Amino acid sequence: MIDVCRRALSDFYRHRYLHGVCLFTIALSVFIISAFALFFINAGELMGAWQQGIRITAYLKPDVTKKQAAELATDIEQYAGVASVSYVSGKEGLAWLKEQLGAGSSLLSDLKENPLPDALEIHPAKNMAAMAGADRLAGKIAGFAEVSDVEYAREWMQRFYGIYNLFKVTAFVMAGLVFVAILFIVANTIRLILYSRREEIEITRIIGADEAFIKHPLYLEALMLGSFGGVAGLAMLYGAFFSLMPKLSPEGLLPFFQVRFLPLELVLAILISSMFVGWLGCYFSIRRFLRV
Amino acid sequence: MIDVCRRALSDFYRHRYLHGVCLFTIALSVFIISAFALFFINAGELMGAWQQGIRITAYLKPDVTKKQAAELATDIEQYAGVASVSYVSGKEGLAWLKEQLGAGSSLLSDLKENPLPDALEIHPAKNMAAMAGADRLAGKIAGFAEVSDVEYAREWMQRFYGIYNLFKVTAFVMAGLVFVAILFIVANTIRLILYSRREEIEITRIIGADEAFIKHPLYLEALMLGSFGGVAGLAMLYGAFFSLMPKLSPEGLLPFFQVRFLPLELVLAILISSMFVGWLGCYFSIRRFLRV
Amino acid sequence: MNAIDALDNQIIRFHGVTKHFGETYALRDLTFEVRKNDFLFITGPSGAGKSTLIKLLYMGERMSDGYAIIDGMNLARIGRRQIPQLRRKIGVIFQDFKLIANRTVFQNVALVMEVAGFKSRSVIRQRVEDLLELVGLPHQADAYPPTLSGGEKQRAAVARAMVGKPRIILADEPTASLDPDASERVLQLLRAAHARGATVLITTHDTRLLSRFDARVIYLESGRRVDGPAAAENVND
Amino acid sequence: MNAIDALDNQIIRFHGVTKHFGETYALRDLTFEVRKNDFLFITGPSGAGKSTLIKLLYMGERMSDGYAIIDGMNLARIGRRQIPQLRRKIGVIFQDFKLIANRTVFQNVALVMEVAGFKSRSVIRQRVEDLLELVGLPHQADAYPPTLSGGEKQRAAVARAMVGKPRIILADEPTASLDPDASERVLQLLRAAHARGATVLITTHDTRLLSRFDARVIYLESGRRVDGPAAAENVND
Ligand SMILES: Nc1ncnc2c1ncn2[C@@H]1O[C@H](COP(=O)(O)OP(=O)(O)OP(=O)(O)O)[C@@H](O)[C@H]1O
Ligand SMILES: Nc1ncnc2c1ncn2[C@@H]1O[C@H](COP(=O)(O)OP(=O)(O)OP(=O)(O)O)[C@@H](O)[C@H]1O
Ligand SMILES: [Mg+2]
Ligand SMILES: [Mg+2]
Repeated sequence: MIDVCRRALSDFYRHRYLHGVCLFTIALSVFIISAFALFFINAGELMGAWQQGIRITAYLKPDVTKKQAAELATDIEQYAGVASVSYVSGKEGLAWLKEQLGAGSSLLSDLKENPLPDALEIHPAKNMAAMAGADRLAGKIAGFAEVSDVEYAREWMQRFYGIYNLFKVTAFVMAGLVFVAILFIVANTIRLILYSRREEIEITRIIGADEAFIKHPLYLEALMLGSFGGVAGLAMLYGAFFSLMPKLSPEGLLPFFQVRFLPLELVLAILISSMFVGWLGCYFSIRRFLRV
Repeated sequence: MIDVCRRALSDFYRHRYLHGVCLFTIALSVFIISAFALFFINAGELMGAWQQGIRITAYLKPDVTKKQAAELATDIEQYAGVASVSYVSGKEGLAWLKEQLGAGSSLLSDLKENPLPDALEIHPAKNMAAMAGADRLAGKIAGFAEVSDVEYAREWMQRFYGIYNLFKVTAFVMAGLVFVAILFIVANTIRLILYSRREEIEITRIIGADEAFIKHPLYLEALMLGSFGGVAGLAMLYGAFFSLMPKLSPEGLLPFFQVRFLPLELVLAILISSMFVGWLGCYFSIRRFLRV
Repeated sequence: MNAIDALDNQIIRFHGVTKHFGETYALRDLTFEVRKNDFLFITGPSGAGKSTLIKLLYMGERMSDGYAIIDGMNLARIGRRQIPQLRRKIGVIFQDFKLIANRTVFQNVALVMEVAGFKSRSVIRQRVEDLLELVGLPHQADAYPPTLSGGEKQRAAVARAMVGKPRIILADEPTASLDPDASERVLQLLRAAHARGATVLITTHDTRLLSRFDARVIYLESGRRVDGPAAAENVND
Repeated sequence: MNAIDALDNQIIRFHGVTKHFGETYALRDLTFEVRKNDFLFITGPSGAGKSTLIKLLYMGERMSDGYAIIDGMNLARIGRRQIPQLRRKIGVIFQDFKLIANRTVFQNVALVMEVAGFKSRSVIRQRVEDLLELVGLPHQADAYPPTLSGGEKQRAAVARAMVGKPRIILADEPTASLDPDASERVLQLLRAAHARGATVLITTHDTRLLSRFDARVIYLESGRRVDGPAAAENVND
């Protein structure tokens, strides 16, 4: 094993030009993939943050007490897709309505008494998948005896979820396709490297080396290329992120949202995938060069 | 020239393995870039389509006649960032408000007279860039003598434009970075190919070939690789698009939006860039192999 | 010597071996035996099939027809996994040297020992340095093959073929690029290996070599074995 | 012959040429002239610097010191753009053949003519086929160099060096891989070129070649030119 490592390392040095070029390609590939991930993760979070503004209002029947309302709120909070439930009295509701209507609010000033009932305000969870069934949720809530009516920005939400779903699905599909494309690119590069080294491999076989003797250092080198390339690619992304980020979000552009770098688990996953892709590239190409 | 073509073609055949691998890599690279473009273009269009729901309402003073209102509408329509302006009478406005409030509309049924003034509804243009200054637009409209008050979903729009801007800027930055990464990947691949061919190049020089004799077919091959690779990459995207698209938008997911393939000009631009990148890759690598 | 003794003594046995590449027949119906510790020359004009014969022996190519046995292994039926074992018994001096371009001479020679499973760096170093000394390349140990002169490459190839102390040495034109002095040195090395018990098979078109040794000679012409005298005529004209 | 005549007649002139690679001196203070239409041998033991001398002549390497003039071009001052012109005047048979592996023998030989600017496919075909016939490789025209035997590669290299009818032929061990028959053929070709007016410079360690020709011989040892007799001793032992 030590022997294999030693040989892999000296091969690495011996073919520093080839390996340098390959490492660069892998780094760029990892950069592309992780830039994608960074973009989609932040876009997803952004949409999550944005939907905070969306809520379902359940108007309560006039005879429902505060205590009953609180119990109901606790029940609803258990539902999938519900982040929090808050109680809004009729007075608060009217104030909110006036604020929302802005200039049009003058038309409410004529009211002699507050016609708005007490209500529960249901905030959907950030987890949007569960919210795709906002209709279903609203239906369920309407089923409670205490609830007189349920109201939410149906059209807006539908559009929002439409976009969100399309975004999510295409993001997954894109990420998948790009990942496969990158995998082939890395495999191709390793293929070209082994092609350049085919004479050396052939001579080594001819002087009596068995497959293991030849393959093990090559696999190790591919793993090294994958991991170094992965680290370099992520470092490039990190550098680009922290040098461009301040310029991207000038004050006020998006005050309520903080763009974040990739989470640690994903960084690790990318590194491991990168090593795996290196290994896989080697695996696919090596057969060609080990045939008699 | 015919001679150069002939030599380039026979080289192409001679090195079919190397060129096949390279062509594959370029195709994948073009695929990635154009998938990106496809995604961002459609995402941009989608956001444009979505914002149709957003409007600025300019309430008119009670003494403004319908004719004056129509003139004002024509004026406002000239503004940058305005798609269309429509006249909404107070009655229509109330009906709309009732509809919007849904269950809560009961509180409007107590009204003895319609307190809503006539209004102009201003729909922002699809061209969002101009709309980033919605505030400014609203301010301008408020400046008209005929307008009593301007109202729009300020918070929502701000969030929307915040997202849109972030999306746009990051999309540009991402596209730029990915383009550069792809450029380097293609250059690296061509570098590896020339590396594999360095002995052949060296021998050709030694038997008396001048730089032009060696370089011209190589450049031509790089251009061919770039263009064939570009066509193959776009074909891959086209195939993926039309095989996946029906599955991506099941009925109702996004009824108001039609995802489209890349426009023809962009397809051509991608092809030309791909050829250019091939040429550039050759240009960067060839010097190393033409040194004495 | 009875038949069984003869078989016991045979380290290489070719029977009706044919090798063709598409339409080109490099060897036709070749039959010969080599006894253990033999010292044998194979000669014939350019393109006669000498190198092809050597390629078949180390399984660089598979024969098209016939059968061959080397040191108890049947080449027609040998599995992929056994080829390395066979090759480690054989030291080959290739006509085109087959040195790895981006390894130094030392590393090229040492590689045979690494392949053979030697682990100790110092043992390898000692043996490789000894051999480079013997072939007259002590100062080129750290040179890369492309920077060597033709003769130096050939001597490096000789060192590599001998470093593993193989039981069989196949030398394909081992002195073609060498001046008389260096040739003499290489032949002494081959003779020393022979004295140690190795079987040595040398291809050559150097008629002086043939006349200086009282060794068995196999004559090839267009892939066929021909009789000594007829071929001798050919060689000595 | 007066001095000006002598200069006029000189096609190659080396004066105090030194070539070293790092610490290794391949040639030291070498001075010699070659007259037009000379037939010259360069000999010496392995590593003496023969191939390096040839490399300097076709500018495969630049000299470290001294000056050299070939056919009116000063090698010390020649620009990058002029090197191809120089090379097209010279046909080189390389010791390691330098055939392009993925071009057929025909294409390898034809390449020289393409490089020299011949456009007509039929002219090229005719001349290349003639030369392959002359070196005895008519059937290998469509073979790739890695499938050729050692001697066949060498003959392909000979054909390539001669196909452009160069004014100067540099032959680095042109018969090392050849049997006596084929050697004779190659030498006849070189003599024919000489008869046509070409200047021929052959490196060799084949003492038989030297004794068969009544040609000028330059002896090298460790990169230095040595006197004939001293070297002769060396060669003939
Ligand atoms: N891989 C191959 N494909 C096609 N033909 C081949 C191949 N290898 C060898 N040959 C042909 O087989 C014949 C014998 O080749 P071989 O190398 O055995 O000759 P040789 O006796 O070693 O000649 P030399 O003395 O010139 O080295 C030659 O004509 C050669 O062209
Ligand atoms: N590029 C190089 N780098 C380092 N050393 C070199 C290089 N080229 C040649 N040498 C050294 O210069 C010396 C002369 O080499 P050269 O090839 O000229 O010898 P030669 O006379 O042709 O020998 P041979 O008869 O063996 O071919 C050798 O010791 C060789 O190792
Ligand atoms: Mg041979
Ligand atoms: Mg030499």
